[in-house]
Amino acid sequence: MSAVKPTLAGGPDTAGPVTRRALRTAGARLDVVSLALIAVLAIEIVAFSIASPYFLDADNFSNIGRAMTIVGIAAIGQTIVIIAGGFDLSVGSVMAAAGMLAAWLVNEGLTLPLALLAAVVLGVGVGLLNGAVAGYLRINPLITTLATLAIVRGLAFVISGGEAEVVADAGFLAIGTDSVAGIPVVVVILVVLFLAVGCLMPRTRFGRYTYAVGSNARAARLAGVAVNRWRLVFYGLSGSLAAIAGCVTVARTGQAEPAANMGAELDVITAVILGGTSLNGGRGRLFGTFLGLAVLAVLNNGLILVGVESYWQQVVKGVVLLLAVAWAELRRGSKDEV
Amino acid sequence: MSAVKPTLAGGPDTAGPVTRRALRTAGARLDVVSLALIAVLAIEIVAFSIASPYFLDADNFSNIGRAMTIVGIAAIGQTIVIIAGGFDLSVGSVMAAAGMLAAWLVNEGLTLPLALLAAVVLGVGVGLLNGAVAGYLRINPLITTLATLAIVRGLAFVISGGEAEVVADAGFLAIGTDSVAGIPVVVVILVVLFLAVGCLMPRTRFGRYTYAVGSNARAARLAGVAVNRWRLVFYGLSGSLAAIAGCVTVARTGQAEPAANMGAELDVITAVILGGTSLNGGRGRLFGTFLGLAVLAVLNNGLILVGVESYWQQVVKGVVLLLAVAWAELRRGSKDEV
Amino acid sequence: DDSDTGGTAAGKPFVAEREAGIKGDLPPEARRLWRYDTATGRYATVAGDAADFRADLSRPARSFTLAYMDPWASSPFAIPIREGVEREAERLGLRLIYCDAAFKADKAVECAELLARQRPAFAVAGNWQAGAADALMRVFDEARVPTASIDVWQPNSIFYGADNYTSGEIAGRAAGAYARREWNCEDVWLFMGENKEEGKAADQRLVGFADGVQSVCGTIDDDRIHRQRMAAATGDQALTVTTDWLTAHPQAEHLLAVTIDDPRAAGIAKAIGQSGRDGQVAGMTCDDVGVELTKQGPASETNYLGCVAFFPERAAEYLVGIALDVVGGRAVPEEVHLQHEFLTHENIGETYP
Amino acid sequence: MSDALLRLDAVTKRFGESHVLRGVDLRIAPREAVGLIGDNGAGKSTLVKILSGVHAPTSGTIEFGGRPVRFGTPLEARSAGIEMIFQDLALCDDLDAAANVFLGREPRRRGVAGVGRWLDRRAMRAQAAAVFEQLGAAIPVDQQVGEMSGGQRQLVAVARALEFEPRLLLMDEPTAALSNAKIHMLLEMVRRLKDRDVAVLLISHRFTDLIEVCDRIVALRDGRIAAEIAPRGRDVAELMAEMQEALTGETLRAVA
Amino acid sequence: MSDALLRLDAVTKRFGESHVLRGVDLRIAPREAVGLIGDNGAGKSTLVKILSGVHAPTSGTIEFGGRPVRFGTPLEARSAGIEMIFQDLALCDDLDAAANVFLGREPRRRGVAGVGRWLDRRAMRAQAAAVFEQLGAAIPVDQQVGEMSGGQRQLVAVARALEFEPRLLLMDEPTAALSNAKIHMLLEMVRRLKDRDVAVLLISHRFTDLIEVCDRIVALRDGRIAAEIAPRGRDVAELMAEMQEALTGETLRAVA
Ligand SMILES: Nc1ncnc2c1ncn2[C@@H]1O[C@H](COP(=O)(O)OP(=O)(O)OP(=O)(O)O)[C@@H](O)[C@H]1O
Ligand SMILES: Nc1ncnc2c1ncn2[C@@H]1O[C@H](COP(=O)(O)OP(=O)(O)OP(=O)(O)O)[C@@H](O)[C@H]1O
Ligand SMILES: [Mg+2]
Ligand SMILES: [Mg+2]
Repeated sequence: MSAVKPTLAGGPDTAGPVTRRALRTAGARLDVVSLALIAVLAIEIVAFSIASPYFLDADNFSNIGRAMTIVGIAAIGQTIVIIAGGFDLSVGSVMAAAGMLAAWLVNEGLTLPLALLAAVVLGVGVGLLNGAVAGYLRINPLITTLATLAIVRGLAFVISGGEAEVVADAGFLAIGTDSVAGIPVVVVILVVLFLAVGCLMPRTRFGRYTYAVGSNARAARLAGVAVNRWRLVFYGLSGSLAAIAGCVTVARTGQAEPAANMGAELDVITAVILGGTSLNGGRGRLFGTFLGLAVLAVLNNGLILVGVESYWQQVVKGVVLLLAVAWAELRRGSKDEV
Repeated sequence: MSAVKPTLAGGPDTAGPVTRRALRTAGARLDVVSLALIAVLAIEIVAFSIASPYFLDADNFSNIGRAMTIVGIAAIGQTIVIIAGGFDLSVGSVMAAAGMLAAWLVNEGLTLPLALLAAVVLGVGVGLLNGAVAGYLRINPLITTLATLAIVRGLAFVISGGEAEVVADAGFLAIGTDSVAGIPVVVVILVVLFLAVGCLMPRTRFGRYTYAVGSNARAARLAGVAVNRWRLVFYGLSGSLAAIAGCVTVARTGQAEPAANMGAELDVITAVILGGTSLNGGRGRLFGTFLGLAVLAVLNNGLILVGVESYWQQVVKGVVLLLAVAWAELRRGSKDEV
Repeated sequence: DDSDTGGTAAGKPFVAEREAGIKGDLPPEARRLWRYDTATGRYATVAGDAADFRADLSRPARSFTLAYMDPWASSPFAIPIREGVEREAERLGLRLIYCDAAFKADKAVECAELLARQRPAFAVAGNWQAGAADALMRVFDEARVPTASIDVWQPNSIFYGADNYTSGEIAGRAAGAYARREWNCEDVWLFMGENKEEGKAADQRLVGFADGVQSVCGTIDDDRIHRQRMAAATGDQALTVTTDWLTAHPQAEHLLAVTIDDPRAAGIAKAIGQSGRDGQVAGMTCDDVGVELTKQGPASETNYLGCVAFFPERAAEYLVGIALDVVGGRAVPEEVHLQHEFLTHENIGETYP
Repeated sequence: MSDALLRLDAVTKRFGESHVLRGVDLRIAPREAVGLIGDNGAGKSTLVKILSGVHAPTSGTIEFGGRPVRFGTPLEARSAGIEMIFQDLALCDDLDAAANVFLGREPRRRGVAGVGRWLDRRAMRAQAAAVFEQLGAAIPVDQQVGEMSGGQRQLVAVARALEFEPRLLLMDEPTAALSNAKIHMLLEMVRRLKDRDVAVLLISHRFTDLIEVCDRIVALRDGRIAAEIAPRGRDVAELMAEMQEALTGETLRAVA
Repeated sequence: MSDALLRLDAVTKRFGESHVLRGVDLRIAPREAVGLIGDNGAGKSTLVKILSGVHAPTSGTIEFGGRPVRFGTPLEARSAGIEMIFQDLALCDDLDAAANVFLGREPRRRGVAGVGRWLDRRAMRAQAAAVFEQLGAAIPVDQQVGEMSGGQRQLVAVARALEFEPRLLLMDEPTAALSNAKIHMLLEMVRRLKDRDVAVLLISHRFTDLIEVCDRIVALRDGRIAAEIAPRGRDVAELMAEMQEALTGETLRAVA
């Protein structure tokens, strides 16, 4: 039989210049969501500045920053978990349980760092449980974390007898109230955590496998990635960050109660998805989550300053959420067809 | 060039008998979840019968049935939406809004059927909005329905001014309290709706496209299925069933409040996922949802009858949820490797 | 923990007496007069008789900004308070700023920061998360904003609100009277829908109820007093769990029930009716559900004995009155309580026509 | 050729800044089988996706059946009589083979008591089995496609396009995963379709397949149609060399 | 052959009740390139998936490098020195080409101030580009794989397996979507790997590919190895006929 063999060794094919440019579009595509969010943020800021004399105030920006912290810290871990194709509904419960543990330990006389460490260990523990069940037992992460949501919250009630723990420890409370160079400590914590994890994402196996597992867990496993072990890392991280968020709640409010942070998981997930992270996994960025958080926090703040009635606030928030996402999506769509 | 051509016209290949049997396994695979749920149900019933003398009582089964109805009716629509690869978080809000509308119209003197119809129309409307936004605007269904959740609930508060509507209409209340041949009317409604939709699923394009869109929306669109138009149908159905569930709530409690059914979406989704429907879409069955509902309702009922302390109830529910799903998953896994 | 039995060991009689000296629950003679000192940002005790206090609702000479922190905008009880404050503020020409604490501790602190930032002359610091009181009051104190609180005692803040224990006791007495009349106080069971998440103040309503019933019918055995968790503040869950409990307790012949608010009470009443049992539920706060159901009556048909009125629609008169006095530099009592009253099918028309 | 079934003039397509098609002119007559070759990433799939309504062209005109068309959705192209086998098959893994074959065009019959229109599942199974038999493959029509072998999946995708006789059939590498026997049957069916007035555009890297059934072979290079070859009655080895040259633009030495 | 690198004895595999492999015996020596043919659905992919730790065999024994093995995960097989190109490619669509090539084996370097171990992204890009160049494909190493053409995707999967020199390379239809030029380069690389002591098991429906590089070709039929052919130095047309016969168990007429 006669086969035909070309003499093309190493020669470029027609796709070269074409695809190289396609790449830049791909890079720009993610940015489209961020750009849209930045635009929404700008619109919000301009509108609220006009509508309220108190909005454009350094102190008010501290308010906005403080209001972002609890949901924001948990959103870092949630972003990781969702990019990795998972879901963590247990964060609200973990916040409450970890906060209660820290408060109780401090009240029992333990030093603050140890108490906070214990809370984080608790969060990691719940996270590892989530990761193990969702990974090794192959149980849907929604169901897994819905179950741990109920279990952890229930145990928090059982152990506390439903009673709140009031914290008097000055150091603990200072975390919630103090400022460094005019910036609230909790905001510093939030930003540092965002930068730290955000810096790891493109530079480490941890970050790369987050995307790989979320993009195609089967392919990642076939490529030799220990997918289930990495899931422990992702959920463990989410749990530990939720625990930190819980301690921040206690520091800010001065009390730890078993009912704290109920429903916080929805706020967290809203920010993550608004930030452009795909629920199908494999796509998303921490920076987007940060913008999503900011858009929501400024909206909350502005609507209150402007004096929008609280029922209407819900309506307005829902509409803004839809518009922001729709806009990002439309811009992305039009880019596709340029 | 010499090509080689066989004389195989119509001849069977080696795969024939092999794959024909694989099919039966595939059929059995879905049933594994159902079988596990039936086993869990049986265990619950035996355990509670031993632990409480009141459990095995005809009246108690009416109680359990009644308790299933509200979540159950909404779960029918949710099952469809999730099989089709979507998500409907707005059901709790739709229940409240539709219930309030029906109650208000009846109190204003409209006839009961017209009032209920109006409520269903409201539900369909919200559903169509969800479907249109999630479909045509390509917005993540979680975000879409999270937004409508907030909007609809907010509007229910705005329009009602937060006031509850107490229903005195005897016909309306009878729906919630009457029985037919010993079976509560609401249970009859639940079962009829399950049978009706369950009967359509394997026999109509509606049912087939539910699975097709959920399995691979792109492939379905390429095959000429008007995917976005069908999404309107799926979400519209979910909205209308949520509206019916809302009316049942009013009929049962005699009051319609804007805060009603808050968080019901989580119960609904829990039942659906417990029933074996995949959040990735393409897989699931109404019968599984029914079993999931029954497992949860019997558990709720039994724990109270046995007198388990209320905080522990949450913990126990979470654990049972995990165990039930884990068991189904393990059995399915082992089947795979026979 | 033994919340099933309301805080007593099994087998012993139920004792839950009102504690003395609880802030926010002081008897009239213990209440002092306060005046706000803008320099220190604290209330200071002044001489005078707190019992003489009457809110002055005349238009102030100069308008000012009044902050209203809503403890929970979705609560049927909080709605008329908010509406009243809005009405009074408008009538008096005050600038009103608003924030919903949404019954969440972190939201409450957030609201405090937002409201204090806008420099109001007075803030109604409505918050039902007792543990967050210190944190949010620190914010108002630092900003030198005088405050009053609703239903929950907060430091350096004038308490205004319900007499939770007393309100429960009023309901308990009414229920006890019914039990003596109808059942001669025989085989009486107490069923109480609770939700610890709603705080200790709300819990006092149940304690008061048990004491109230027992003051009429004598000691009721501990195993006949049941506390049932009803987390959702709606009728649906109350209906289901009460039905289940009734199924498990067919021996509970005569039932007296209470819970924290009217929607849940309505669910309990439905459950009693549907199960064909003999019992009555006393509602709390008399919100629109409570009023409507009580009017529907009679109790023998609705199983809804009546409700304890908290008069939320009148709260604004007191709260705004306090604000006017404090801003005007006048002294006010550290605690202002409203008068509760048990409304029944027979007499509710006089209060809510 | 004014009687062309399909006529493309200066069709271009860009993804962002990447120009995949830079001006494609192509005519296909009724009954004609045209082969399309091109290196990996040349834009073959992109071109047929434009014809089947998946992508919109960036510029250029398309005429089908004598009138200008612009398909917004695959459904529109399908209604106009254009059927396509996608390179990535585009199957619903959770549906069985029969359901995939008839997806979007399920035969229906009157429901119970003449009410409604119910899926005719028996007809679908029988007809799907018949197509598979014609392709020489004994694929169980009720096996889930997700569990099938690579070749079996490809056969399902092929069967879907063959079941409905279109005016133009676009086949994007339909034989890549098939065994020789199956390829033979498939090409046989293509020939039969041609006899029944179906025009075919066949993409393949297997030159022998194209030579066997195509009236004309065109090569896509640098975003344009760079060459056209009529294989009828010519020497195979020579043709292969010519095709390879058309593909790369370089003259080649045939290898032993 | 006791010095076989890989040795399968009576390996069977069932999915539920379907017996896909009914007793496969196979030996592969070091440096040997073995071709595997079989009809669609014959079980070829199932067989190599067992060797790469994806499926567990239902029964039978597998020896690799002289000792019995039972890979529980793909990672174990990979660590033992078995690399595989999957028929469905198994790529992460959201990652770029370089990331896919190195997935699971990223080169790393010391992080800032010597702390931690950071991905060496530059090395990955450079090395990936080098492999693509060897394959004659100018694939941009930082394009997302999900946006690539069918052939480009296949090249990424091939590059992943070639980048790391295994002891045994399993290739499941690696040329299905490739153009002739790319196929040629790929086979060339296989030959070079052999020279560097890598054993290869190559699945393909393209007989010419197999004849070009394989020392031995085995045919899978009815769940067993039904025939074995040594192509070295024989006439191509005759070999093709023999392979087709091995595949179907029927004697064939060669066609014009
Ligand atoms: N959605 C898209 N976004 C960006 N680039 C794309 C997209 N689809 C295709 N491309 C690019 O367009 C070029 C042509 O792709 P196409 O799939 O048409 O090639 P092909 O000729 O079919 O190749 P093959 O023979 O490998 O299937 C490729 O370089 C590919 O990377
Ligand atoms: N997970 C599975 N569950 C059930 N059956 C399966 C599964 N995987 C494969 N099969 C069946 O096993 C048989 C062999 O499949 P396999 O993929 O090994 O074939 P193949 O020889 O690679 O075919 P091709 O040439 O088409 O790729 C097929 O009939 C297929 O339907
Ligand atoms: Mg292609
Ligand atoms: Mg295969």
